[in-house]
Amino acid sequence: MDKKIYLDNAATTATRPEVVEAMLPYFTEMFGNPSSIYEFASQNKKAVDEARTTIANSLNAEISDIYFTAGGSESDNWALIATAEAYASKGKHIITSKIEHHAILHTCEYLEKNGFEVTYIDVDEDGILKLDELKKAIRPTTILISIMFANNEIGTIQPIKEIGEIARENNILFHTDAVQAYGQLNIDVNALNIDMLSASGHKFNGPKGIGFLYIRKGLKLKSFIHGGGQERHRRAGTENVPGIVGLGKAAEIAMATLEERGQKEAALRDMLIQRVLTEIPYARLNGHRAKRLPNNANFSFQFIEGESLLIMLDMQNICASSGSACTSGSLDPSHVLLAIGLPHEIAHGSLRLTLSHNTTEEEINYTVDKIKEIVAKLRSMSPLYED
Amino acid sequence: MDKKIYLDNAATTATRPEVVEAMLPYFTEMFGNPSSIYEFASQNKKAVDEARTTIANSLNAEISDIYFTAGGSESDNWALIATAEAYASKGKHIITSKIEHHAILHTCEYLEKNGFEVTYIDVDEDGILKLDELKKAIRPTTILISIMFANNEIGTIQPIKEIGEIARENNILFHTDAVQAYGQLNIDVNALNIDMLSASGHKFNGPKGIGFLYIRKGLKLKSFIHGGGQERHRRAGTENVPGIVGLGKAAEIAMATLEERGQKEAALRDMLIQRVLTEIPYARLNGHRAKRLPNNANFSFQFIEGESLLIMLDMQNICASSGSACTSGSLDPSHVLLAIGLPHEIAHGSLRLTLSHNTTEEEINYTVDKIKEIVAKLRSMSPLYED
Amino acid sequence: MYSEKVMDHFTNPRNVGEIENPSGVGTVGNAKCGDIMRIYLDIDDKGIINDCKFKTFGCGAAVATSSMATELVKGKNIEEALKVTNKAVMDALDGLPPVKVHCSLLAEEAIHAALWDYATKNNIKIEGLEKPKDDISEEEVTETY
Amino acid sequence: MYSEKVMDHFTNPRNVGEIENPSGVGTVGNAKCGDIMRIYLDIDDKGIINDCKFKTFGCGAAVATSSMATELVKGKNIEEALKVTNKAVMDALDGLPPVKVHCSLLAEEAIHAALWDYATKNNIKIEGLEKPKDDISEEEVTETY
Ligand SMILES: Cc1ncc(COP(=O)(O)O)c(C=O)c1O
Ligand SMILES: Cc1ncc(COP(=O)(O)O)c(C=O)c1O
Ligand code: FES
Ligand code: FES
Repeated sequence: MDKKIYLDNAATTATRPEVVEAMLPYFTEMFGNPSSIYEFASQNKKAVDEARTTIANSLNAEISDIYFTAGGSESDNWALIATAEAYASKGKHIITSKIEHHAILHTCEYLEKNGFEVTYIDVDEDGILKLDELKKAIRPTTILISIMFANNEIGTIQPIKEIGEIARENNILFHTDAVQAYGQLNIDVNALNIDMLSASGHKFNGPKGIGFLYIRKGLKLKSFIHGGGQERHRRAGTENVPGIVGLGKAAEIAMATLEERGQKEAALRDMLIQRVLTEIPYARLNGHRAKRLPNNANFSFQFIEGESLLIMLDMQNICASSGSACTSGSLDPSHVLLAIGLPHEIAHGSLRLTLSHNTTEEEINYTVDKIKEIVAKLRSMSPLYED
Repeated sequence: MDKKIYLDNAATTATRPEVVEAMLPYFTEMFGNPSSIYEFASQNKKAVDEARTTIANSLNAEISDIYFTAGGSESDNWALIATAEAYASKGKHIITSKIEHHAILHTCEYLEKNGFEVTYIDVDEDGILKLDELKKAIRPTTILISIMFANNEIGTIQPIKEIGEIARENNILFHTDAVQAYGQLNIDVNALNIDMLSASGHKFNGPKGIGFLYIRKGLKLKSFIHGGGQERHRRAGTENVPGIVGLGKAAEIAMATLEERGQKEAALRDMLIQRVLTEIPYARLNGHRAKRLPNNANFSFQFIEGESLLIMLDMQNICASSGSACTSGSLDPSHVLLAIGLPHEIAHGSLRLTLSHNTTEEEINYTVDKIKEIVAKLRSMSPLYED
Repeated sequence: MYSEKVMDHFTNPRNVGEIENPSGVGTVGNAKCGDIMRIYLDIDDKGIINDCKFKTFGCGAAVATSSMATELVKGKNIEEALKVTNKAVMDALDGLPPVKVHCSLLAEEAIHAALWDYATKNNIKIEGLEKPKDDISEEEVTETY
Repeated sequence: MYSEKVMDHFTNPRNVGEIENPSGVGTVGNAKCGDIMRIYLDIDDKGIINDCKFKTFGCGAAVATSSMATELVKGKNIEEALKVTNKAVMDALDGLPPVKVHCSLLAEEAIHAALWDYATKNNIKIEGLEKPKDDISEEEVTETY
């Protein structure tokens, strides 16, 4: 195939042309600083407010509870660090899971160095949080539960409603990293008892470098980036107006297309899973078969190593990944795959394929054909494989 | 005049069309995640590296010492907080000035709440740092001096070379907030002994929501945003590739046009100052007459209040500001004007006009004419003014 | 930021100026922002406010509320004038941004101060009028910004 | 990320496979990443390496260095083969990214392990060859990433 087949939409997505279109006027024409008092800047303020409203509505949240950030990582850091600072007097214990993104895990490590205790809850072999462990982990000093809405590697959707209820019953704040879920799943922060939620624009066909944090009214969280009075004194820095406008537009389109897109992607994804599991020996699907994002498939192929597979797919014009993009420089096998119990050498041979609304049946079929060939070739080179 | 006259370029600038042009392909076509290993993403990695190189060269810095952030505020927060964390064992004393931007001042307050001591050095009546006070403030426990390169309200350029020497002699790290200076002044981090430097794209005709922090090789600073391994493990978050490309392009243009643009703007600015001071009674120029950014003029008009003046200018299609944009919701008079010794009611009547490369002589003349009329009108309403 | 009515009263303020030999003058300052307002009243024998003028050093909201307040008290008797609260002035202006609510207090206080001056000069007591404070203390202002 | 030579040896690896009844076999694992490499040597009476094959479970760099290493030792005598260090293999491949330097150590160690196996089987001592470790410890690898 001459055309590139992009199956790494969990790493990042193409910005939709409509989104770029919406952003453009805010670079060169309506470029004012929303904090300025002249009329020229009020259109920017209005554009920012509109984006905030769109996003609030998409979550059934209050408009003033949406705060723009530079992306998912900042949102995650803010939620954890500011909660820790604000509620340290109540307690210094935080609960999260073993399969969080590094933006959560490394922030937890940072907090551990600063006197907080963190419990990392296990997941089962399907990659679903163990609720009974969560309940047992709760202490009088627990101030925060942070569990991701859906996992970025294996796509598993966590029991957020149950976690929200547990948090509420125990009077503990609940943050969810919804960077992978927002725009793919319906989320109602009230129905789900979510107190804080992180999202990132580039994961749902919006621009890079922009995201948001939802913070339920009444929480004592202070700012993470200190300075000017932007974002109701909670997030300093001149507003990234084009980014915010693009984020709002992407959210609008994502919500309008959610059901249909999800169905279409899930159907192709199921075909992909079906073919791989039946046509390739020693292949397994990682993560729960049903409780997963509509666009995610994650496989392990025994006896082969992930990077080689990726490079060979790349040579066939197929973009895929193994583990998360931001750790692809790393040599450690995915902490998520280890958490679901895969042995080291199988965790090493994983392949993540994540679809978009543009993915076609033809692309999926071509991709499976190529995976078959490559897996066979790599196995023939593998000292672990005897046929 | 029908056309809007934008004289608030210290608040934010229009993104240059060439910059937007350079960014566009990275939204919808070359949208990959630079951390991904496939060929498709390597062009993004390359684009990011090129921008890093451009910026490093503009400062005579090492390429690997430039780290991209979401803007000036994040850069300032990072520099201060991470330095404090990394060097706390050496000491817990920080020196800064009374006229810093709130991104520095509020971060210092945050550090003060966390056990650090901060000394705020005075400026003289021209708005220039008192070097003798700086020297006296140094203690064995001082780990950082953070002094802005040029002030955002009154445009004064600080004695950075001298400060850098004092810091080096005393083995203290030196950070400078160059958000207003970068792109307007030549900066050589080696010649000036600068260890860390903050800048923000939208202040030099680049995009909003992107900036950088220069960190000299060898400093122990850790990351401020924890998570993935981006930016050599020092700044987590999927790279804002279009923003970074735009930042690089803006830096390239800013450096190429620096001399000529500065001369042109300074000439118009001098004309503006000349006319205002000779034609309007009870007017004063705030900040040093010569040691100031080429595009900055800041006036006080006795007996009148700033907001009224701004609104009336706005009604004449002139965008200007009083103090900094991000605090314009605030009622306190500018801390910078108070620091140069203005009494409260005079500080209240200040007007900042900041030019761009697009500013024309005609615009300046029209603006002065309007200021004259408006000042006269407001004075006739003022209980403080007797003519 | 401001309503049309506010902008109208700001750009074309009514009753700017001074009254020679006024029946009462009140000057108040705002502790919160340092701004200053002065109101002049001309009150006739029957206690009707025949004329009212102001001078203000303050923000757009301060100017507009001064202007509106003078309009509202003109032609009223003293009892009615006391009912021109900052709330009444704000309503007449179609509201003010939260951060600007305190500015409207200036107008109320300035009228009260001018009436107090009138009462003192004429040695009368106005029911419901208390001695004005020198300025408006922060406590009275609830801001939601 | 990888040089053209690396990509060439990765996509068309030379000498993949096994040798039946080899003179020596060495299998090493990499503690750092868990990858595994096996090298087979066919050494004749004069101590010349007539044939060399490999099997690798590892990243692109591991495959390419295996391929290049087998090419480099083929036809050499044992003494010369000992000089095929990871550095030599990397140079022959026009370099590796810093994070991948450790992968090239696999190839060097696998050759040494196969030679050790040959020496043990034939009860000879090869000058300069030490008993291979089971895997490559982290200390030996300096990474600049
Ligand atoms: C001197 C100075 N420092 C820091 C900042 C903060 O930059 P940003 O708003 O891009 O975060 C600004 C401008 O707002 C500034 O003028
Ligand atoms: C689950 C999850 N959380 C957080 C992040 C971080 O988001 P960003 O890279 O936009 O900062 C990502 C993606 O990288 C993610 O998948
Ligand atoms: S801000 Fe002072 S009166 Fe409005
Ligand atoms: S990463 Fe394991 S051999 Fe290269």
